[in-house]
Formats: sequence, structure tokens, C-alpha cells
Amino acid sequence: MDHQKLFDQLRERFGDDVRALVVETIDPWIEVSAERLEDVCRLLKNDAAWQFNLLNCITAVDYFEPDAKKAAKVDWKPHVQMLYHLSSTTLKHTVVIKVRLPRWKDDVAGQLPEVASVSGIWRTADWHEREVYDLMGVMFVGHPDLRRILCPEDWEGYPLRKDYVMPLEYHGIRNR
Amino acid sequence: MAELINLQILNRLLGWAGVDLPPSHLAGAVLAALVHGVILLGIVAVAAMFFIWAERKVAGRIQDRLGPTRVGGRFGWLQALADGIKLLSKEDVRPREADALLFRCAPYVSFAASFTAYLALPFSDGWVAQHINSAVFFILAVLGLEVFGVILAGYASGSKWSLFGAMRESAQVVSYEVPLGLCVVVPVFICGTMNLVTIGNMQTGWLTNWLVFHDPFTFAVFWVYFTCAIASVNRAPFDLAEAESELVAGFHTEYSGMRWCYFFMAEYGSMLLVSGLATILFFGGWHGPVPVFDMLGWSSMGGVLQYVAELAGAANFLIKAVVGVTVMIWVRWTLPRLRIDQVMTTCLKYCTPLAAVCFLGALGWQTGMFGLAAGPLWSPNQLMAVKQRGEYRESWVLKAEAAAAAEGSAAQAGRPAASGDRDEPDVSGETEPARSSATGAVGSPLSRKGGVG
Amino acid sequence: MASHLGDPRVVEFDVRTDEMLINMGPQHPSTHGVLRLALRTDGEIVSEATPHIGYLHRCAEKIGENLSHRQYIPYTDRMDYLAAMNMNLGWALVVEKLLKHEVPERGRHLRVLMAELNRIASHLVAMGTYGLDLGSFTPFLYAFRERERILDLFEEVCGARLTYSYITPGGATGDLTEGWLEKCEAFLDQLAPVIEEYHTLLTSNAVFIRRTAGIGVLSAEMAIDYGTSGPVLRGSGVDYDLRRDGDPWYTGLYRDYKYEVIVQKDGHYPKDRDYPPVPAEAVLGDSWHRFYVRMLEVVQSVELVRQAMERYRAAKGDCGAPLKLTQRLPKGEAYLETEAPRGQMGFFLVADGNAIPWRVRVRSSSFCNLSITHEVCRGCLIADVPAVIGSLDIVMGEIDR
Amino acid sequence: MMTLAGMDWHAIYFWLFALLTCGFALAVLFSANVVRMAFYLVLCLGASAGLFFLTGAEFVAAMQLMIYVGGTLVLLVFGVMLTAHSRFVSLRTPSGEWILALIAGSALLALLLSAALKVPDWVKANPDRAAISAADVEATTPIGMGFAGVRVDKLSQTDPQLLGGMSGYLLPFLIVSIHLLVVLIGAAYMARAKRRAAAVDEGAV
Repeated sequence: MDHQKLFDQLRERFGDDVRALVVETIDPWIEVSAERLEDVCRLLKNDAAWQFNLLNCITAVDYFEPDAKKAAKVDWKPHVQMLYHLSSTTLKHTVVIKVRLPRWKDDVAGQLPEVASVSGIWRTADWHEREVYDLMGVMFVGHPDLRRILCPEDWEGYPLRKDYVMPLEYHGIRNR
Repeated sequence: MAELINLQILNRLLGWAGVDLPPSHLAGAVLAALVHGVILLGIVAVAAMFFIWAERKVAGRIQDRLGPTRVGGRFGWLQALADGIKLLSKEDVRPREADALLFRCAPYVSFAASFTAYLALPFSDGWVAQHINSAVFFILAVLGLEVFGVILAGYASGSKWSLFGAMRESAQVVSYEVPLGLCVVVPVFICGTMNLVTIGNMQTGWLTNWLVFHDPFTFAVFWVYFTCAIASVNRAPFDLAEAESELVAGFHTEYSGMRWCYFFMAEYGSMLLVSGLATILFFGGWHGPVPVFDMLGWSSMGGVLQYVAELAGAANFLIKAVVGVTVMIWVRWTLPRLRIDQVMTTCLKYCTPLAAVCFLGALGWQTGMFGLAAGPLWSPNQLMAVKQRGEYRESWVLKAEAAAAAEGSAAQAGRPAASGDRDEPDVSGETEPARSSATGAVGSPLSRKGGVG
Repeated sequence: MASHLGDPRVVEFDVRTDEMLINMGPQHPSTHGVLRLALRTDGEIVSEATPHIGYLHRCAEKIGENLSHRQYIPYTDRMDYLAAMNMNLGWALVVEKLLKHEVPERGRHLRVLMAELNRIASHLVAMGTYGLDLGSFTPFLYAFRERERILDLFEEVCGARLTYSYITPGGATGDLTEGWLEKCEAFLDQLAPVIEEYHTLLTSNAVFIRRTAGIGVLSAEMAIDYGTSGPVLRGSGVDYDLRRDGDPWYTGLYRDYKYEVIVQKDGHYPKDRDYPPVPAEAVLGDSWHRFYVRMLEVVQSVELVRQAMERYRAAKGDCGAPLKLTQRLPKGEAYLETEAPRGQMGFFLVADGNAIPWRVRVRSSSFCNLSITHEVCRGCLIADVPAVIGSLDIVMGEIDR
Repeated sequence: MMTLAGMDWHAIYFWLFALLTCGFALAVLFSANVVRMAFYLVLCLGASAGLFFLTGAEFVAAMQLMIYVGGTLVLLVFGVMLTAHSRFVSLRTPSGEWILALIAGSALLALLLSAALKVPDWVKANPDRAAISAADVEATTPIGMGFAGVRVDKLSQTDPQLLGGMSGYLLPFLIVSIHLLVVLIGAAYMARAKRRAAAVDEGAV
């Protein structure tokens, strides 16, 4: 899988929205801006050279260090990172697309960060995005039916966030 | 009314007790009815208990395990009794939104329907509770009533799932009565009578006399009959009503304890009934493969020897019926369940046309290709036939002939005095041809050309 | 179905049937585990089937952020509890991929041996419960009779019968006891003829064919689009098996093994010479094909286990000692998918330098396989819904995590 | 005229079934719940089949059980069960209609009673009641022969003039059954759900 060739093609196509290519890690990835994500994905799927027809997994990683001591030693600013693992069943190669999102929209706590939904491109994204919305709290614009999938419909908070505090009781069921 | 209640058993009982109680007397009639009722209920209840145990054992064997072994003795034969006691002690729960009256009545309607059909089922020559002339028709009619119990149960338990079960069940049983009726008609028109005792007697003699070997069409009709019987008794692979995987437990989801047990007894009762009917119609009823007692001459000797012959006949009948039920159990534990529309298509597109074709075929065979050949075509039954099928007479005809013969010899020619023999139907009037026509007609009405003189 | 209520030109149905909303589950006997299906039906025809999941959600991913990689193994057992060995293998491989830690030769063959044995056990359960869904009770007992023998073998090696926690990052908790291989050999010899019974009992059974052939047809494009994998994907004719086409770190495990991927190519399956042929009514991608792929994969796994046993006997050295509890994970992230019995089981690990991972993400195969339900169940009868769900062979532990 | 000692079981069963039939018929009238009405109707017709058995006409009784109770009423209960939305849909009949029904009913009863009393056989006490329901009766065979076109009733008729007037039953019987079949198929055809006007909407339903 020639990541450099793909990166050049994307960079030439979308300009500096395609931010970076990192190759020396275990799984090389390409970082893309949130605005152009959907176009990049559409290209990756439909382009004859790449044919990424299988979306393996959508993951959201919350980079935020709650206690101050450790936060000082960390070399990244708090943000939420979206990872799209794609693979092609025909050409048998894989790629990872990364998107960096702010933890809260316009840094207003409670406003979920937004990114375009790719459920139009791959049908499997429908459930994956619902799970990310349910557990991490990322709003997917254009998703047909964005509801919680694993937690109960009326659950508050997003469990996988680092600063998430477990509610003390739920409908009369005490947690402590 | 003396003959209406078959009093062989009662006379023997009363004879021993030294009491002379004419059956027309109120106490006599009630006693006779009670005796017959208790015997039949005994047979059905014991058969149901036996089949509960047999189903567990056969299912175990099929699934490479032992089945019940600990309850009562080595082979766990008290398992059925243990189930009965458990069901008795269980609480009869009734859901709140259930319709009280119908919920309680449904199991009894179902069991009553399945039990009354035993009235007309002969276990051996003459051993029948009610010697009904149109016995086959009576059994089919009563078998159709069992679906009521299921519909009411499904509806009265109030839950959506049991309603589904009830709808599927009634659609299936009502539509399977058509091919069932068609298949039953074939042995009836071969023997020319609906009287089960006569049909049984017509198959005396060797194995080849059984109707199932009469001609290839009757052989095929037996298999169609057996499939429709499994469907009309609601056993797998047609057990849509209690399709556990989709409808939880179908119509008897809400039933528990004794009420559920009634449905269970009704199911096993009608299973034995349907395979008993198959035994008489196709497999020679109480006649063993080798006519031992005919050779010994015991079956017409009267007294204890005839009783022993009839007892052996009953044993024959029960063995064949139990084999039929075992096959039903065997089919249940091997085949998956059919979907409701597949059940319907098997009925309308496979069973009914096949039964119709075999009906026509057997009819052609019986009437010698609709009159082209002289009489009925050759059939294995003629190989070692004890008596030609035409020579058998129903019991009322025998009595009529005996009475006429007695009068013939006593009175002179002309119109016999309309003496006390009022039972004589106007059919057997004074002219000789009329009687022979009546009897001839009984043999095989369709085959006699030129109608009645 | 576009609604025509307002449109005057449409001739209204004479017989107005109102739709019925029925809940199948979550405690329904035929949905495997706690899955709730809301069915909107018109009489018997299902117009809409929406699965509701989350009843078994334990948030295993959040727990992964508080436990060391070695301590997380028991949690992976409880995701797909019918194939715990494959789950352990997936987690162990992703940790070793991050650490770039190679397991010795003997350990590699031991892992293939265990993974394929567990695949046989899992497919046997799938076959048995599918028979139950369609109403025939006997295959279930035959399947569990065979599965018990495999569980005895596992119990002898790692002490547990369901959640083994045997394959750990770095190797396995213990080597095979002596005499184990002979027992495994005896089991495999005894399994081959028994497979014939299952085929006569189910695969080529006329009633089974009528209940499954042409039911729940999933086209190849839709299968890939919904991200389905494993027998569900291969049942639709897509030639994609991670043991051959997956991540090099995983395919390295199977590099010297000879096997064919079970998928229908130009009309017939690779191994179907001595097994019943595809019936006429069966359409590629229906429930029958998914079931048939699983049955042939059992035979494929038997061959793989035999090869693994030979190589295990030939390999020298130990089977790899498990990593220490406090083994630090280098900064970085790794994603690896393995071919579990139900499909692609993906583990994603983000580490920041100490033994406890920063983020753990688990991609479940049944999660995607189940997402096709509303697409496939629309328009079929109620009795078909368990038949379709049974053919997807889902495990709720893995879906809800 | 019914002395307890001389009364044999025939009279008792007759009264039992007669009361059952009338009782359930009245129950159908007075019950409110439509499903219970259907159930009482089943029991009423079942009891009347019992009456037929008592008179020894097993074939007709079995016919009644099979066709009325086993066929028609299954469809009736089926229809009632599916359409009764709230299970206890109650059909209250306003009092005005009760009076009207009473009048019509009693008029019909009077007519039937007067007709019945004019038949000589039924009026004088029949001494030998036991003989009527003959055992192992041969009711089926004449009916069977009648179907086969044998003129059963003409056998004992000596008067030539009357002999000519008796026609057979086979033809009318067949005509009626074919007619019934056609009516049933027509009803099924009318009731089926018609396909939507395909030209109008784009998606096929």
C-alpha cells in the first residue's frame, strides 16, 4: 500500500485540507480536516485506484488529562481524535484517516463537536456513528437517525470521555 | 334400543353378578353408558400417559441420550405419573385480561372432542362402544370440533401471541380436513361401507388382504392420509400453533397446571385416534399378518375361545396404533417446522391433488376401469382371500336375512305379516330382488350395472 | 413504502388491515440472548424490523482504560463467550504488534491450534441453535455432544470450559499437557463421520431447505456496504478471509498453512465434493448459504488443526511466557483485525508509555452483521425472522460489549 | 303422563338435550359479549346434533356436527374473533327492539306449534318409543343408495299412479352443492385485497 502516492493525490486534489501523512508509526495514517472528510472518503471509496469499499471501524479517542500534574507533562492540547479504519476487499490494502476535533464546539462545554456523517458512503457507518455519538459525544451532521444505541435513551453524559463522572443513581437504582 | 348399546360386555358382567337388568330400564342404560365411558376414558388416559413416557424415551434415543431412567424402576416408566402429579399440584393461573368463561371451557372442549371420537373406534371384532353404521363419518366430524378448543384458548388468553397461534391453528386444521376426508373415502368405497367393524372384518385373512396392498393408489393414499393426519393433529413438522421459536408457546402460553394437561391429553388422544383409524382403514385393524385364530377356528367358536381371539385382535390393533404414534414421535424429533404458508401450500397444492388423483385411480381400479373390464381389477387382496369382498354383510343385514329366512320358512308366500319385527326398514320389503338389491347394493353399488329391478 | 394516505388517486385497499406492533424479545426464546426486535407487521408480513441492543452493555472499552493489558484478557473472554480463544488471540496479537514482540514458533502453532478448535466449537453451537430456531430439537443435542469433547480438551489445558483466558500477550498461560495431542487426534478422527449426520439432518433436509433457501437474501454489495464479515460475508459470495487477506501481523500466523477460503466460486464450494450439493432454490447470499459456509468451515478447521498439531510436535522451545503485568507499552497506537468465527474482530489500542492503555476500542463482527436486520427482514413472514437472525449467528456479549 | 317408574332413559336424554338446545339458544340472545354468543351458538348446535343421535339418525347428526359446527361456526368464530376490537365488545339491544322481537318470536312459535299438533302421529302417545331409534340402524344405506340414483322410496310403492310421480334426489342435490361452491369462490374473490392502482405510485407496493 503506497501511502505516499495516496497522500500526494489527496494533497493535489484537496490542497492543505489534507494536513499530514505519518508513515514511520506501526499503522501509517493521513490526517484530514473535518470539513473535507466526506469528500476524501467519497474519493477513497469510488476511485478505481483505491476502492476502499469496507469501513472497518470508526473510533473516537479523547485526549484530555483530568489531573493538572500529569496534564503539564503531556505534549498535546486537549482534543478529540476521530479515526476511520478503511480497507479494500478487492485490492486487499488498508488506510487510516484521522480527523482532529475540539473537545467541545467553540470550547463551550456541553456543545458537541460536529463532523460530517459518512453513513451516506458506507451503510455500516450508521451504527458506528451512533455508538460514537452515544459513548463519546460527537455530533454527526447528516446522520439519518442519530440516537443512543448502547446506553438507555435518556442517559446523560458521555461515558468514554476522560472527564466523565458516573451518575449516583439512575431511575432509583443507586450506583454507590 | 337393545342393540344400540353394545351389551356384550355388560351382559357378561351382569351375568356373573346374577342380576337381570334389561337395558331399556333407566338404571340399566345408565350403567351400560357408565361402563362404556369408563373403559374408553381408561384406554385414552392410559394411552396418553404411555405416550408421554414413550415420547421422552424415543426422543432420548433419537438424541443419543437415555431419557428418563430414575423415576420408578429402571426405565423411568413412572415418569408420566410424576408429570401428572406435578401438573395437578401446579396452580391454575389465569391472566387478568383473560375472558374467564372461555378460558376455563377451552381445554374441556378440546379434550371432549378428542375423546368422543373413540366412541366409534372398534378395538376388535365387535369391541366397539357404539356400533355406529357411519362410524368413519362420525369420527371425521368429531375430529373437526377439536379446533374449537384451540381457537377459544388462543382468543381467551388475551395475549397477542396466543391469538396468532389460534389463527394459524384453525386455518391449518380446517384446511387439512379436505384431503383427510378424500383419503378416508378410498377405503370406504373399496369396502362399500362406512361401518368400521365391517371394514375391519373385510380384511380378515393373510397380510395380503390388508387394504393398503389393495392397489397402488390406496398405498399412496395411505401416505397422504398419514401426512394429513399429522397436520390435523398438529404435530411437528406442522405444529404451527405452538411454534415455540416465534410465538413463545402459541395458544397454550397462558395455561398451566391441570388445564394445560387437558390440552396435552387431547393431543395424545387424537394422535392415537388418528393412527387407530389408519390401522383399521389400511392395515387390517385387529387382523394379524397370519390369521392364526381363523385357522384354529376359535374366532367363530363363541365363549372363552372367541374372547381370547378377540383379545388377541385388540392387542394387534393396539400394537399397530402404537407403531403409528411412534412414527409420529420419530418425525417430530427429526424434522424442523414448516412455515404457515408452506403448510398451506402442502395442503392445497400437494395433499389435496394427490389425494384426488389416488381417489380417481382407486375408483377406476375398483370399478374395473369404469366398466371397461368385467369387475374390479386384480389386486393382491384376492390372493388368499377368505371370502370375496362382496360376500361380507353388515350385522343389521345379517339380522334382517335371519329374520326374513325365519319368516320365509314359517309363513307362506306373499306379503309377510307385519309382525313385531318393526325394526325391519321398508327397504327389505316382500320382493326378493329388493332385498338382494339392498344387500347387493351394499357390496359395491357402483359396480352393479343396470341398477335395481 | 411511501405512504398513500393523502393521495386520492390511489384506490384504497378494500380490506383495511391495521398494522400490529409486536415486541420479539428481549427475553424471547429464539433471539440469541438479550436482543429486542420491534416488528411492525401487517398480518404475518413484517413491514419493519428494528433491533434494539444495549441490554448487555458493560462498557468494556472504559474498563480497558483502567486495567493493564495483561489484566484485560478476562474481559475479552466475555465479549464473544462462544469463541473466547479467538478473542484472547486478537487482544494478545494487538499488544504484541504494538510491542513488536515475536512469539516463538511453538507458541504460534499452539495459537492456531486453539483458535481453530474454538472455531469448530463455535460453529457447532451456531448449527445447533439454528436447528432450534427452525423447530428441530435434535441437531442441538448432537452439536453439544461434540462440543463437550472440545471443552474437555480446553479444560485439561487451561482449567476453564467457557472463558479460558489462555492465550495472553507474550504467549500462553501454560503449555499442552502430555497425551493432550493424542486425545485431540482421537476427537478429530471421530468428528469427520459425525459431520455427515448434521448434513443429512439439516443441510439436505427438504423442510430445512424450504425454511432457509431464498430467505433473507443479502447481496454482495450490501454485505460489504454494511460491513458484515465472516460466514455472513462469504455466504454472499465475497472472497475475503482475514487469515489470508488480513493484516500481515495476523496472516503471519497462518503463513505456512495450506487451506482454501470457503466461498462459492462459479457455482460450487471448494470442499463440497463429498457434501450435499447446493439445492436449486438456494440463492447466493441467503440463510442456507450462510449455514453451509459454516458447516464447510468446520471441515476446513479440522484440517488446520491437524496441520497445527504436526507443526507443534516439530517445533522446539517453549510456547512463549506471558508478559509481565507491569510491562510498559511504548507510546503509539495499533489496530488489528482477526478472523473470529463470526467475522472480523478488531482491537484498537492507544498507549501513552505506561502499562495501562490510554484507549481501547473493540470492533465487533456481530454488531455489523446485526445491522442488516431491518434491510433483510422487510417483507418476510414472522416465522422467517428467527430463521434470518439465526443464520447471522450473533452473540449479544460481543455486540453490546 | 311421565311416570318416573315407567320412564326409560330415552325420554330423559331427550329432555336433557332439548333443554340444552333451548337454553343455549336463549343464552345467545341474552349474552352481551359477542364472542360468548358465538360459543353458546356452538353448544346449541352441538346439543341439537345430540337430538339427531337420539332419533338414531347418526348420519344426519354427524353431518350437522361436521358442516354446521365444524365448518360454518368455525368461520363465524374466526370472523368474530378478528373483528371484535376491544375483546368485550358488548351488543346492548335497546328495549324497544326486545318487544318487537318478542312479538315476532311468539307468532312464529304459535305457527309451529299449531302445525306440529295437526300431525296425528306426534299427538297420540307412541307406546313403543324404544323401537324408534333402532340399534345399528341402517339409516346410512338408504341415503347412500339414494345418492347412487337407486329409487329407495319407490321400492315399496305399489300404486302405479303414484309410482310415476316420484323423482330422484340426485340431480337437485348436485345442483345445490355446485351452486354453494360457486357462491363461496365468488365471496373469496370479492373479499381479497385489491392491488393498488399501479399506474399512480412509483414504488411498487
